Amino acid sequence: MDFPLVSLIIFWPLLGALLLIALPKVAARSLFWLSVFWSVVEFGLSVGLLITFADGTKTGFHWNEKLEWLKALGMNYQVGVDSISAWLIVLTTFVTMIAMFSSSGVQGRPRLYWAWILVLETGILGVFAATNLLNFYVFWEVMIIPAYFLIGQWGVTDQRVKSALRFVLYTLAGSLLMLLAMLALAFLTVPAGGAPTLDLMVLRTRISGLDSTTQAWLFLAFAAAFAVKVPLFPFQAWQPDAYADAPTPVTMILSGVMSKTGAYGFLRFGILLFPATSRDFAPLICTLALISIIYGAVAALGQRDLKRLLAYSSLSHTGFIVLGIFALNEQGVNGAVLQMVNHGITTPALFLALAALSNRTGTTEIAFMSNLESRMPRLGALFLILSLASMGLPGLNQFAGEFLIIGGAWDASPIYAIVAVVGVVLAAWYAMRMFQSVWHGPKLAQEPPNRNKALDMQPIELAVFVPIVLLIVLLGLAPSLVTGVFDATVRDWLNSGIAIASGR
Amino acid sequence: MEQVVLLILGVLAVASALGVVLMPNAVYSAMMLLLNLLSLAILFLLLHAQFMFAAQLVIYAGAILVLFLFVVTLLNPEGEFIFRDKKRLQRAGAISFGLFLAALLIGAFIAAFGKVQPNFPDSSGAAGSYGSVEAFGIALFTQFLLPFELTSLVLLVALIGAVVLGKRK
Amino acid sequence: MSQITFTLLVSAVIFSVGAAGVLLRRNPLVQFMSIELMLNAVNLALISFAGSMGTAEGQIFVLMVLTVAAAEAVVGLGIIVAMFRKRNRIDVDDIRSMDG
Amino acid sequence: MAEAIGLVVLFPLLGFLAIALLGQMISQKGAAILACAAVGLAFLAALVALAGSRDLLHSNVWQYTWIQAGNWKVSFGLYADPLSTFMALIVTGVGFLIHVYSIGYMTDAQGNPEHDYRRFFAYMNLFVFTMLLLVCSNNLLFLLVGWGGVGLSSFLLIGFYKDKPSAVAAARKALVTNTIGDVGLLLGIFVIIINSPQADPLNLANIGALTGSSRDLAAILLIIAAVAKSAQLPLHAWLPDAMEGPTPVSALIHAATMVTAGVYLITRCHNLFAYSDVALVIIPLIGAASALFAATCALVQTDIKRVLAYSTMSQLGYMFMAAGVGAYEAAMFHLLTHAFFKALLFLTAGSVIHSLDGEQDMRKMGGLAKKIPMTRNLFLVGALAISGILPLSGFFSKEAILGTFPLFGADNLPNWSLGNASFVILGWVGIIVAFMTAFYMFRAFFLVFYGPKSDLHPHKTPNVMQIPLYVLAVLAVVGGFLYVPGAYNLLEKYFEPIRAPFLDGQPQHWLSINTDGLELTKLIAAVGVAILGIFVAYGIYGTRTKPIPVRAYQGFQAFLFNGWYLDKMYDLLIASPVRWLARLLTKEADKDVAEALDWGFGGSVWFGSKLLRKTETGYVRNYALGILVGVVAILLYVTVVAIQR
Amino acid sequence: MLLGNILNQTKIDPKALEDLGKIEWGALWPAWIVTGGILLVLMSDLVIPKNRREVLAWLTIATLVAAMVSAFLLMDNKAVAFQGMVAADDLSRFMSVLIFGAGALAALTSSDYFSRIGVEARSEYYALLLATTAGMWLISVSLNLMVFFVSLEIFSLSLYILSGFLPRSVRSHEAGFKYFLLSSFATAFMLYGMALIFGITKSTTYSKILAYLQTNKISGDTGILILVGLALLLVGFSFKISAVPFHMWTPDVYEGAPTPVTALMAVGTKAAIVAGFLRLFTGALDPIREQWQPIIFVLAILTMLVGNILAVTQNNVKRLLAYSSVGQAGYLLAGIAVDNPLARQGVLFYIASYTVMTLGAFAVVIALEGPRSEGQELRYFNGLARSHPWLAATMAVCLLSLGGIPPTAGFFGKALVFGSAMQAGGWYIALALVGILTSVIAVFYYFRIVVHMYMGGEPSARHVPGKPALSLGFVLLVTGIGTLLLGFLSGYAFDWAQQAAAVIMAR
Repeated sequence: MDFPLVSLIIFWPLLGALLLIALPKVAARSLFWLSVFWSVVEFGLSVGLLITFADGTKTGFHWNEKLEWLKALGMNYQVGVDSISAWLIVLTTFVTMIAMFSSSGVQGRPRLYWAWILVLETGILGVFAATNLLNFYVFWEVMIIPAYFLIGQWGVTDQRVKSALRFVLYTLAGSLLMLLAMLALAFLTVPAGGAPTLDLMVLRTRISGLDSTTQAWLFLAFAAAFAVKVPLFPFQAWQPDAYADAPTPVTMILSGVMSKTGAYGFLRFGILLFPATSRDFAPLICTLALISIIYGAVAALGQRDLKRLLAYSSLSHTGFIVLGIFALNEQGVNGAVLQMVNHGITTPALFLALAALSNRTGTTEIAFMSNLESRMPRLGALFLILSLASMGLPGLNQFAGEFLIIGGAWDASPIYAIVAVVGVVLAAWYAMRMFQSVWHGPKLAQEPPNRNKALDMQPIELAVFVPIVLLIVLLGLAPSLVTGVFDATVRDWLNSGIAIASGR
Repeated sequence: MEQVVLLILGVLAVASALGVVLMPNAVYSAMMLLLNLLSLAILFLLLHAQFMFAAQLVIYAGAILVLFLFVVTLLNPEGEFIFRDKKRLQRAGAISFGLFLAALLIGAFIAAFGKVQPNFPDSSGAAGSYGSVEAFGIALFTQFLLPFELTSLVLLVALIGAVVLGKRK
Repeated sequence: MSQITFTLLVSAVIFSVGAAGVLLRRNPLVQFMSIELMLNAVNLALISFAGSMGTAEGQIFVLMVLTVAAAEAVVGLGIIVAMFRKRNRIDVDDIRSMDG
Repeated sequence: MAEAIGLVVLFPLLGFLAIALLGQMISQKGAAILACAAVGLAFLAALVALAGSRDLLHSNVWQYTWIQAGNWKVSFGLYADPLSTFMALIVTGVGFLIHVYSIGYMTDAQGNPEHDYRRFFAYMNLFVFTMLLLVCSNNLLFLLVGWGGVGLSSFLLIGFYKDKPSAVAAARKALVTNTIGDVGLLLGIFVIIINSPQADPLNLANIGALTGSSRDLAAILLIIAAVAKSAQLPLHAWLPDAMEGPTPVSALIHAATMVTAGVYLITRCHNLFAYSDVALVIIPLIGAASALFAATCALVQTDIKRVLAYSTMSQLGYMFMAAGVGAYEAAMFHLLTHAFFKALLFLTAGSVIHSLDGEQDMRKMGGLAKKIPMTRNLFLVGALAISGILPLSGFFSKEAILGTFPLFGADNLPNWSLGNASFVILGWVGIIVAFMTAFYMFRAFFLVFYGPKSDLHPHKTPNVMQIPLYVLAVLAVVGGFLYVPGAYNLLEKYFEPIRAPFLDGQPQHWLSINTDGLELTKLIAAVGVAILGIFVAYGIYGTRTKPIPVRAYQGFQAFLFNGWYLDKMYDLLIASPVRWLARLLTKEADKDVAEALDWGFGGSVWFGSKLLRKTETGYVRNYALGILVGVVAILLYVTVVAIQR
Repeated sequence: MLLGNILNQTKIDPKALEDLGKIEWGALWPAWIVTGGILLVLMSDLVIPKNRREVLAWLTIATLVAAMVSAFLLMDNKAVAFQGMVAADDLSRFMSVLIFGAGALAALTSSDYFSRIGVEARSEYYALLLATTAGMWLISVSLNLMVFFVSLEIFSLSLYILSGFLPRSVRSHEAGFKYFLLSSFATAFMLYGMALIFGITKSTTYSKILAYLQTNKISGDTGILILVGLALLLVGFSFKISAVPFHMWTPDVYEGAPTPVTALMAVGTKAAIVAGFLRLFTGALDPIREQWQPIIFVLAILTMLVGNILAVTQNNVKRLLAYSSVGQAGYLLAGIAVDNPLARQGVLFYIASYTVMTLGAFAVVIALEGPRSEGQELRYFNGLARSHPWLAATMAVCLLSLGGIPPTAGFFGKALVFGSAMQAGGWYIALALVGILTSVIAVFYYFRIVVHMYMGGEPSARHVPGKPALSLGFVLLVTGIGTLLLGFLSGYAFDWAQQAAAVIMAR
């Protein structure tokens, strides 16, 4: 067995959380720096993990670890990383690091807040690393709890408790269906005289023995969980409230990585596990994804609150990711994973920038902001770059992903691509509406109440944002830095998936 | 002859049971219960369960019922007439479901034994010694020792309970 | 109709009457008496079966029921007395401090 | 030498980054000079590259892999062929002049602190950079980067007066419309990349490798892109609005460079369009329709810049007509001369506006000839050039285009699916538009410089603004002699890439590129209608004694003035429903869906709970009844089961 | 000698009688120890001074621990003992840990509880507590209807008294009375059922009932009586496990009873009855499973739905937990209805995890309680995370576990039970579906408490709960950590449950 690097990465934040709780009375400042340090180390570890995949030749899972947990259900503590999850793990640690960095000013019991963020990180990392279905499920649920507390306890509006609860219940309703599907899967695939297993790779070979109706039901149950998490169109009702009510660092994590867990689930347990069925259901899911794209974009167009606007834009963007996944070709899947990374950088950055803005203006309402560029040109420029990246300007990071996704979609069916580009046009519309209405436009006759801190960006903020912007440009110019790592893996998957599907 | 006695006792038992439920005064109910117990005891005798006949008389009639009467006089409840129950739904439910229960049980028994005579040893003849005190005693202290022992625990609990409840001011 | 069938039917009727009695009466004592009726019906059924079987098992069961009934009477009446001693009306429908 | 194309692209980028990052550290003047220097250096580099690339065809330089997924592999890379370097030269050359002009234009009168023109020059450099990317990229996707980039910088520059709501709205409109073009190009790229048998399908040299319907599809999608960028029907609505931007911006982006990108795209992708019957039908039709439409609108505009905007659209229509039927050289030639004289016209108009402190309504001007005679002269040069008066540049390029179309039918016409008469009609449309062009240009000329004196008091324009005007005027005059159809062609080498597919057996259905010389009839017709137009304009506007009243138009004039109400129609049919839907979703949907779920599922559980709680009455007899009900239910079940056995 | 005489008179084969009369005391060590403990506690009350009453608690706990240990060290290992009346097998040991453990933890909380509400904890309380556990454990080992009945009465009688133990509390009295009346009522039905089954199968011992059913099934006219007997038997079981519609007593009794008693009642009764289900239904009534499985199936669905839905609007935490325990009973019944090997193992695992987490939740309620049983209302949980962070954390862990959120014990219980339903397939999938539906509902009301603890307003000024005593703190620690550990080490716990379930010889 290798060095348990993956476990170390998963549980290092948890360790930090326990440490934070257990430490005696220490100044909040030093605790903050401790948590920042902890997340930076975590980021370093994950980058180390990614480096082992950097040459882009490794396919399949590496760094595997396995501990028996509950044999009767085929459940193991089983983690392993392939080049796709390696990127997502790095993304998670990166976003968490930024989120941690930007959560210094948290009010009320900061120690717990930081601890919860670290626990949340553990949960998300576990989701990305689990290679056993029930183990995946465990981490999947572990994510909910810290998110619940973070939204409910430190949320920013009066609705936070309700939003948090709604978030939990929606997610749970979906994921419990998935649990049933997993359990059914464990027992339906037991070979004669064998033991049930939920090991992803073993299960994958066994699953072709099921008849297609059963597979369809199981797939739908899985899809329910993921569709809620992403979220896809009819399941999105929790999302705007949760994003808007969560404290900004948490929103960053929610939008940046937690929504990716749903997409990742579609990727790994949708099309990897059910190669044939996902082919059958691809039109359905693609349709939902397209509706999400358009719905999110149109809804974003009408929002008066920037945070909700970003929430809807996120809905639209995650729709693209799912569309790419269910294009079921290399371009689409590559693009989807690339877009997960890109969106995971851009959207948190937008939320963070929004937080910087609302700290200064005391509001996130568009109506209370106008013509701010002359006052804060740097922040305005940052907003501009992020908005452009988010609308998929060619040359910035999201373009490459959208290019591959829509290209893959075109390959699957030109209709998908044509509808999707309507989303792109709408994205330009709402992104620029957002940008212009805040930064341009006539001076407001009536200033918002709390605008005393109308300063431009400070060095510490620049220290956070400049690397992000550089990253956005870099990934826009050289997306093969990302795709090159998992290209071979995706090809491997899809080919074996086709083999399994055709062997049905 | 025996059949007639049986019939009379059965009718008596049922009637007294009805009496327990229908008598407005709790003392009368208790008396009806006594009647019921006695008729059942005689039925036991007819069924060749001599020991049970005695036990029924001693334990039920002698101990439990006395206790009941004692408490009834202690609390001295007012008379109560069930047909003036304010909860009509409850009353209707009780009667209808009681009848339903009876019908189901009777139906089940008739379905089971109505057509065919049960394949049991003839109880009217010399049934051997099954009801005798000796056989009973041997069974009780050998095969069924454990339940018997456990009743001591029941009684112990009842004893403690009596102490607890009695201590209460 | 055999003897046993008859006694079983009697027991069924008594049992049902007892069950209805618990539901009908508001006096806890009479309710308890109704439960005793039900237990008696059980005893009758047991004896009926036992008589046809020729083993002592049924009778021993009856003895257990009797013993337990006695114990229950002690405890139950104790509870009823403790409950109602200070009350004017002896009515279970007054016992309703918790609901919902 | 051709590698200098890298420097061409790099200098404006560096200029942009320097101005953007240095921010407050350099003065506004410094930023302006930096920007001019960057573009100037780029121009010099472009000259070097031009010299070096004379003989190159399809030379990819500075290439590296950009996106790779599956069997898709897309490269970044620059093209240093004559066409690219030629375009780069136009962009940097005209761009440099406009930059210099802007120093004067932006500093002087517009003393608004809100309009920090460091930002302006940064955006201008960004624009030049992205435009250069567009014209120098060696594959379609990389071209799309520049394509999107010019859209962005145009957006930024249109909305430069950011406290002006109309400017902000115009900027957004421009961006959204351009994005439609972007996605058209994107989809076209997909069609090419998926259907092409080539290893590097997106390389500009290879995009012609498509066959059958996919070729037509790709062509149509690329046409959408070109149409949006070049403000042709039906995606034209942003261009008149874009005049909200500062005038140098209008000159650079909306006259000289960006809007011609559509023509460039069609020309560049001739190896795709050349074989597509569909494109052959669509492009000239769009071009002719746009030319006519824009010309009619320009007839009644009152804002001097809007006149020029519509005229730009109209001229681009000419180019589309030419490019559509395969007269690429003519289209490119007109692109070149148009860059000169339209930039001149815009800058002169800017000069007028500048000297009048921002007044743009021609009805309020008049009699300015005396006060600013030099400006009048320059404007006259431009107007004559655009009207196609011999021997100014416009004459040659317009003749080249009109010469392509037979006016009276011809024998050797290829089979066209719309019928051969259409060629004739197109030619006559060109003639009519030429008449209108002359008319509306001189209408503007007379309105501004002659007639009754207005109350406005123009002040002198600074030299820094004047010098570029002179340079442009000279170019507008002599530019035409670069290529005299039938006589000689100095540009031949640079149009080599376009001619390549025609050199060895041209496609059957194309009109021959008219290299045989000018036809006298057409010459007379075109110049004649132009002169007629000038005289009509003089008759109506040059001799007026009373100022034109400033009031809203009525009837047909209003119809033309508002661009045939197409803009309003789009708003009504597309934008408003989307906005309405957006508002609806905001107000109703998201909240209410969540609430409905809360109240639907959650509420039913909640009320179910309340209801069930009523069963917990607290009455012990009720509880006993519950037990009895349960007993009876189970008994009933078992007896039914037993009976069924 | 005397026996010899009787034998001679009754002409019974002495050899056979010797076999019959074998007395295997070793099979019931824990019961004897607890019985001894009862007496010890009662008598030590006479010598212990009034201000040292906590010694009684420690005696009780020592007894229970000794009983638990004896199950492993002293108890014989026999599939049957006492002429087939009881079993001394792995299931017995499993149950001894649960029931005596629960008893010990309940006893640990008691002294703090009674000092909080200002009532003297007398020796009788502890004696009855011990008797309760003894009765529960005896149920779980019984292999005979009579033993079952008598054991049931042992713990029922004790619980009647314990529920009404608080001398000045009307609610407590009411709880005792209601429990007594309704339990007697339900037990009468059960007895009638037992009588019918005895009448047809001619025995009260499970193995003989099984033998009869295996040969005769429910053929013939008398078959209906077996079914009626089965139905009535099920009534008693359902009442004790609080299945709908026999659940109505549960909230009132749980609310009124002293909280440690409630805790013991909630977990011990269910554990005992689950064992009873396993031994009687899946063990002895195996041949007629097609008849009882549908009934329990419907009961399970009703119980899951009604229990969880009822809990949604509760504002009294104790009452809420009572309804939640009804819902939890539904999950147990679901496993029992499925009744395949995995279901049996799963149910045992579930009851183990249920025991730990429910005790934890009730322990927190105890820690908040005041003299007039205030602190039970939801509003008293406001701001608990601020004032008593560890208390709130324990409660949160237990509630998450009850809600079935991994990696806590409750999740694995649910996963196993639902998994067995999925394994069984067919209509049983409906159980799993209803299970997850109600789980979502359950999470809603569990999280209501969490909301009050973590996101509620300021703590109530009127009632500030003191720090929990050391003993109560220990209980909180054990249950909190136990809930987590049962999750993390669910493999080991499951192996044990598997071992225990293996004694049930059934399909």
